[in-house]
Amino acid sequence: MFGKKKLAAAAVTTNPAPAEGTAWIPADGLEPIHVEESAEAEIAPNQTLWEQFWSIFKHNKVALISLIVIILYIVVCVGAPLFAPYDPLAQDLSQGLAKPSTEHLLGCDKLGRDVLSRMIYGGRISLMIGLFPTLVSMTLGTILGITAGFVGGKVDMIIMRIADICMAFPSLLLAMVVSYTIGPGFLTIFLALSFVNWAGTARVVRSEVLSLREKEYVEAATSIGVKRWKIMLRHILPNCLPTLIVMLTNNIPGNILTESSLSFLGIGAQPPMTSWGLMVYQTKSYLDRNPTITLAPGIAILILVVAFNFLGDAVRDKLDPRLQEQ
Amino acid sequence: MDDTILKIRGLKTQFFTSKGVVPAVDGVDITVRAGEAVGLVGESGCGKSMTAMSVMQLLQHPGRVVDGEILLKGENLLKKTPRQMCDIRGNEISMIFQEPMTSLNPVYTIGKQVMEAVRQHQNVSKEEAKKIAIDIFKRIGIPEPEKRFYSYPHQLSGGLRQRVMIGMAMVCNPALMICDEPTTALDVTIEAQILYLIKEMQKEKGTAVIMITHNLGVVAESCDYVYVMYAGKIMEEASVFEIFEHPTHPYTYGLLNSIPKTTEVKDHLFTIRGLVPNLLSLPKGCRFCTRCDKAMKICTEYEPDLYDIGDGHKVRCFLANKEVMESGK
Amino acid sequence: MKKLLAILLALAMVFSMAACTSGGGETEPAEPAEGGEGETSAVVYEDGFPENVLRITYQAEPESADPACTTADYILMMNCMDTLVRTETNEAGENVTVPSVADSWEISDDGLTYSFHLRDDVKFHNGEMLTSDDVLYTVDRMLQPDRAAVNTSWMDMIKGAQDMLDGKIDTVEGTGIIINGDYDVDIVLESPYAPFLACLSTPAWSLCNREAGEAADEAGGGPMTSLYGSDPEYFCGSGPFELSEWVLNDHVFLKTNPDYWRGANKMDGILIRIIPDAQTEKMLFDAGQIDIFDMDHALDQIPVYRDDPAYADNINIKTVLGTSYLHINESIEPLQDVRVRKALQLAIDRQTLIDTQYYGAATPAGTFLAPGVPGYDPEIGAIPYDPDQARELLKEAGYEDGFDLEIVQTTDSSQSDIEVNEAIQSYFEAIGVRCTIKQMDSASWYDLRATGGSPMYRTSWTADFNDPDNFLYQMYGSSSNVRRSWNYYNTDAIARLEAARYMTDPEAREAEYAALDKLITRDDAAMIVLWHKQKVRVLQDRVKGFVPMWAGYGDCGYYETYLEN
Amino acid sequence: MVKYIVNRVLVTIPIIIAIILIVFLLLQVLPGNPIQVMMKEKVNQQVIDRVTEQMGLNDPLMIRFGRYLWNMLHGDLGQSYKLKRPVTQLILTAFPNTVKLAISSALVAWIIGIPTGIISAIKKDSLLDRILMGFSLIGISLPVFWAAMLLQYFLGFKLKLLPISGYSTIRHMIMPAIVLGWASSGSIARLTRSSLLGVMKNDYIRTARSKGLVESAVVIRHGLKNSMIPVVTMMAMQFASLLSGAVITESVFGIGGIGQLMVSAISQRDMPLLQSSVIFSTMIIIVGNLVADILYSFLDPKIRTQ
Repeated sequence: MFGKKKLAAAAVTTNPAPAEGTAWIPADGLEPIHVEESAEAEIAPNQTLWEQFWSIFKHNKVALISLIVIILYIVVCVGAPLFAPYDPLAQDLSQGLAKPSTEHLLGCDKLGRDVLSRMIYGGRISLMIGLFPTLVSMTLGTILGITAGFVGGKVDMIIMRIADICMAFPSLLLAMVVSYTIGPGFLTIFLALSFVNWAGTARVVRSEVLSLREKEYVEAATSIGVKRWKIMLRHILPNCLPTLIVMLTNNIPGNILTESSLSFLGIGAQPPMTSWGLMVYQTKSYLDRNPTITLAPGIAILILVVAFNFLGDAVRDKLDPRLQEQ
Repeated sequence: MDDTILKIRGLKTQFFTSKGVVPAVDGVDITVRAGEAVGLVGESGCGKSMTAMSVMQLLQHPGRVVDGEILLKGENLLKKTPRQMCDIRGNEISMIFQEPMTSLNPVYTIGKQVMEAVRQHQNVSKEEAKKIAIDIFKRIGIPEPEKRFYSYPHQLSGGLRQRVMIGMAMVCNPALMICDEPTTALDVTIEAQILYLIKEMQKEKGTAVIMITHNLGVVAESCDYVYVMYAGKIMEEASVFEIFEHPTHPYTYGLLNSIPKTTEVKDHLFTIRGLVPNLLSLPKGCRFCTRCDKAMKICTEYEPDLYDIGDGHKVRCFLANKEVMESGK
Repeated sequence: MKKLLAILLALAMVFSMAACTSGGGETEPAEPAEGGEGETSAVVYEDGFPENVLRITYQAEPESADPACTTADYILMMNCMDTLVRTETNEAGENVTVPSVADSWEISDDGLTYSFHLRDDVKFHNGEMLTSDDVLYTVDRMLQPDRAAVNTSWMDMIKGAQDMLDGKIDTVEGTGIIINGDYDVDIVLESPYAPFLACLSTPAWSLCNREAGEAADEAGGGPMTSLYGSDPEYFCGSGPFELSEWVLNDHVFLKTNPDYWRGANKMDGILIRIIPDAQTEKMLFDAGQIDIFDMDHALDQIPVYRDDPAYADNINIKTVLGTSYLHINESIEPLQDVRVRKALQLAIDRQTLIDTQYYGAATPAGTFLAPGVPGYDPEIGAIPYDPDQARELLKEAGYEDGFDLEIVQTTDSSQSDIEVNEAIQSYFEAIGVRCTIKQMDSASWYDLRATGGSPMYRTSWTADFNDPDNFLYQMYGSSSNVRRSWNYYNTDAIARLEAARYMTDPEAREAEYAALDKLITRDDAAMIVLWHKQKVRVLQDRVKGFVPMWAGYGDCGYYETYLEN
Repeated sequence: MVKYIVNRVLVTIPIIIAIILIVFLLLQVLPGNPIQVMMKEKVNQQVIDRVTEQMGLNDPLMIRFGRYLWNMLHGDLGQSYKLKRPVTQLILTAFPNTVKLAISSALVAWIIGIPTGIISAIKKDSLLDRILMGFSLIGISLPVFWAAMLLQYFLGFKLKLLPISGYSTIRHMIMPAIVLGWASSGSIARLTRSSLLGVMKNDYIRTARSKGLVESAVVIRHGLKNSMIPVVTMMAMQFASLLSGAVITESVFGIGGIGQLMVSAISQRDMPLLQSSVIFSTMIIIVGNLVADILYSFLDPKIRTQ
């Protein structure tokens, strides 16, 4: 929906021959020549995945900002000791529930610990829970999905039925069972989230494999005697990659949100360490008296998840051929 | 008496992409008379379909007609409101597409889809519309039309689906039917049947036809008059007979020569070297010069006009311009 | 133009929710503008019950109204049933046992036979009179093996009780309970048990009606699936309120019993709303939707009301007859060393924690017995905060470089419990004890604790009945020492605890408990006593006559409460 | 079509049996004795041991499982240890609340999500599209607990527009429905938009336009129905997961639903209640997926006419 004026201004640069006379014709105008095609006329070479990845951000400012936000989060959380103004565990009971000030930018919790520092350290756990279970479950899901899709038959049936069961099982409850059995902690969250998430990945990868299996190049590869597992590695995996990247950007924020639910059930991060989810839950009763310490971790989650989602959208728009402009 | 149905004058259609303005159609003049079948030939990407879509006013963002006029029975379609265009589309001008597999909506029965066209333009009841639809099914040779009325597109073969498309296009007796590569996706045996059907419908209803194709064989079989398009411009136009007898433009010549003939034995098939140029960076002179075997220096400097060489035969090539050709002697 | 429309539409979408909700608010001017203050009569109750109903909350569904079925949720029994005797706090602040259904009683000299004379005007909600047979039934139904009752420990000192639990006899009639007439009944004990009379006032001894009880068992398909405690139709007590409506997960409504033998309560009833979230509870209180807000689960609200002069008359503070403590497992290295235990006792600044974490709503404790419990010795005084001496003691014990210590905390702990643990953790670290907090789900932890292997944990004990036996024997008695993971080594002290149960001379007994209390909690430092908590409640203006439960439970009887609308 | 559905239902049966077995076994590995949990601090090992024995909790695993299955086949799900009521009664009283919550949130989600998605797709890349998609994105990015808490605080407490807790009247249902509905509406809007955009690129849309249909008819008649196939599937699955219990929302707003039932059952080790409620909610999800598949096949004539 741009203005009309802008449209009409477009003109094509050709050099039309005058309709009459011959004076304009150059002397050697009729000499036969052989014109080579200009370089631009050639088809652009296939972009590597990395180039594709970068091209996402060239034209999409929102995606670029999201990426910067995510990187910033990661840098700050990984380098927490450098950025945190205080020791996140240092208590000062006299500062309990202190309001934001120049000393404590976001105020203090009830034990007088600096909320900003706790958020910076807590982000480590939130980010780790976002990243690691996602990577593990997606790797597992990809392997099983490819196996199911490619081997087919009974193997396919068994894997997919197990996936059905996993997807049907209430994930929070599963986390509770795991946590009560082996005790709460990072490993628990890790196992519970991995267990639930692999099934979704496996399903998507499997259907991708099924459709790819019919494609010419895979058939061709099979017909010239290339081994099955080589086909999988060489052809199917790179082709599933766009889908996987999109799923990755969806699962990471999903897990960060789930972590806040787990904290609500008391099986998230373990004190005295904290995570954003736990901070939101722990500070809820101060909403009236010291709203900053309740709002800040919630907003931190919100911004990070929004950034991941924007990034995911941008990646999907770029990588999903169905959405690309012709 | 003016029996001109469609007159396109200086049509310019451009696409405003992020990489620049793509002149998909760059000043095209086409005239179609009542009952006439006009061929529009060229390689893919040369602007044939865009010309058709411009006529239908179905260009999608970021495409837009920027100049020219499209006169249907003397009325400029470019001045019509979207609402008025809706009354024209499917009623005055209809169109059939290349892909019969995907051109029908998979979730509706074919009967419903044909009825929809009828009811859009004719004030008839459902029952009447159904009668009309079944009637047209009979005429386009769909076996068991009453039963097929309730079939879904995926239950029909490609040929039958294209017949349904033709039926849908003809059901309102349009003055002009644009066929965009109607047979490209079909088997050769089916192709002949479909072309025959189009011809028959054309004769029966007196409908003018624009046949868009890259296949000169189709043109030979079904058209009266031909426009050869290249990179958004008409390169040559003439009657079918003339084109086949006296192809003048090197491009036309090339197209003709790339059809395998049973009468000649060749080691390899003739091809036009190179590819359709990128419309964003057209050569300075003649847009075909990069691929032309007969290119001259002048061709890289100036773009030739469409020169009339008699009998309505027009060619956009300096070779056809006596003045120019003689200047060098 | 089109663009403008589009933007307008977008704005409409974004604010559609706000718009529709505020629209709803305007059309229904239901909610009062005031909070709990001022014209409470303006409150329109969202629960739909009449105005003259006391509204209280409960965090989770009460387990049951059947004394055989719950050891935790006594609110229904306290309000709908009667016991033979009652405990109440008299004007001198002493907790005394007073007559209730039993008008008077005699205790035999050997301390084995208790003869009760019942009132003849106590009527059950089903119209039946409460007689000696109902007392027998109450005991029999608790001890019936196929009922799998959980409160049998309140009755297993009765003669024949153990045989009945083992399935050897069908009733304790003639052995433990001797009916001397419709309103005269003897209870015979296996061996003397000094606190028995106080024990009779616990809700576990709530008297049940035989006819209603048998009907409820039959309707539920057996004693274990009896409907007595869950279905208002089958429940039957003789208390001031009747179980009238029980909507699972939403509310329980108790309507006033007009024929109550002590005279009917002036309210129309009590509405117990199930509100799991303390924050929600606070908002409901501020909106006037509930009458009493117990801040036990919302400690942070204490200063909000207590320090607000507008609420000065609405605050009710009751010191809990109980003690919070840090448990010590003496089988864990190096806690078997008394110097280490004493060091830990000295490491905690109780007053600062009380001031910052409990907003002052607690008093520092020096011994396990709480003030008010017979045997409590105020002379002993609170444990001082002395980190230097603590370090010194550690040095003496050879732990100059500290040691590693684990504190268990259950996942269902409240936020403030977690914070207090974190604070204690940092106090311990200050004397060089490296401390980690280990979260465990409560069920798993109870399992671990029962094996005697639980690391340190923090909890509190509140009196069931007013006797030191209920404190010290419950902790260190032979059946609990390991089960509660104390592994307390002083077998002499444990033997003395056993013996004290059977002492009949009250004064000698009190002195013995005072000595034991000092020995165990201070000299042997077998536990780290922390503080006696206060229960702080805020009431709406209209609530009058509220009497907190004598031991400071969350569950109370509301018989004395009335509303001034 | 019938064959497809029958097939699909048959495949579900072994999954359900497997889930019953898995749930039973999984819950057996949980440490903890329900009687002990019930007794809390009132430890009396004799009582605990005796009641455990009396309730048959010391029987071998297979006997308990057999008994459970046998009773289940007779429609008896046992009695809750904690609440001393038939599990069936507890589930049946909790379920209507969950259903109310699911329906009201689904309605919010659909009423907001679908039109948002359609408008966004039609006005692709416009300012409106960006606003609507931003709104949806925030919906799916909000931590549910936090959103519920803030909404409760501002709408319920500060502005006193809606009741804070409870679940008896329509007005009680608004806030929870907004919290859950907003999140679901976000994903529905996004899926509707991308699906519709994808569909609008199809050839048959061009055909519909060339027939002379006005744009709105093209979108509604030809675009929407096709693009709704994945959306309806998603809606069915979302609805099923709402029906299986929204633990956090239920807890914050004090709604006694299936989610709360499960959470309290697991922390109390109330095995009969836990087993049955988990199986119940799992089955709802499976049935929901089944319905989604059947709806899918019903909407897609290719499968329907097979």
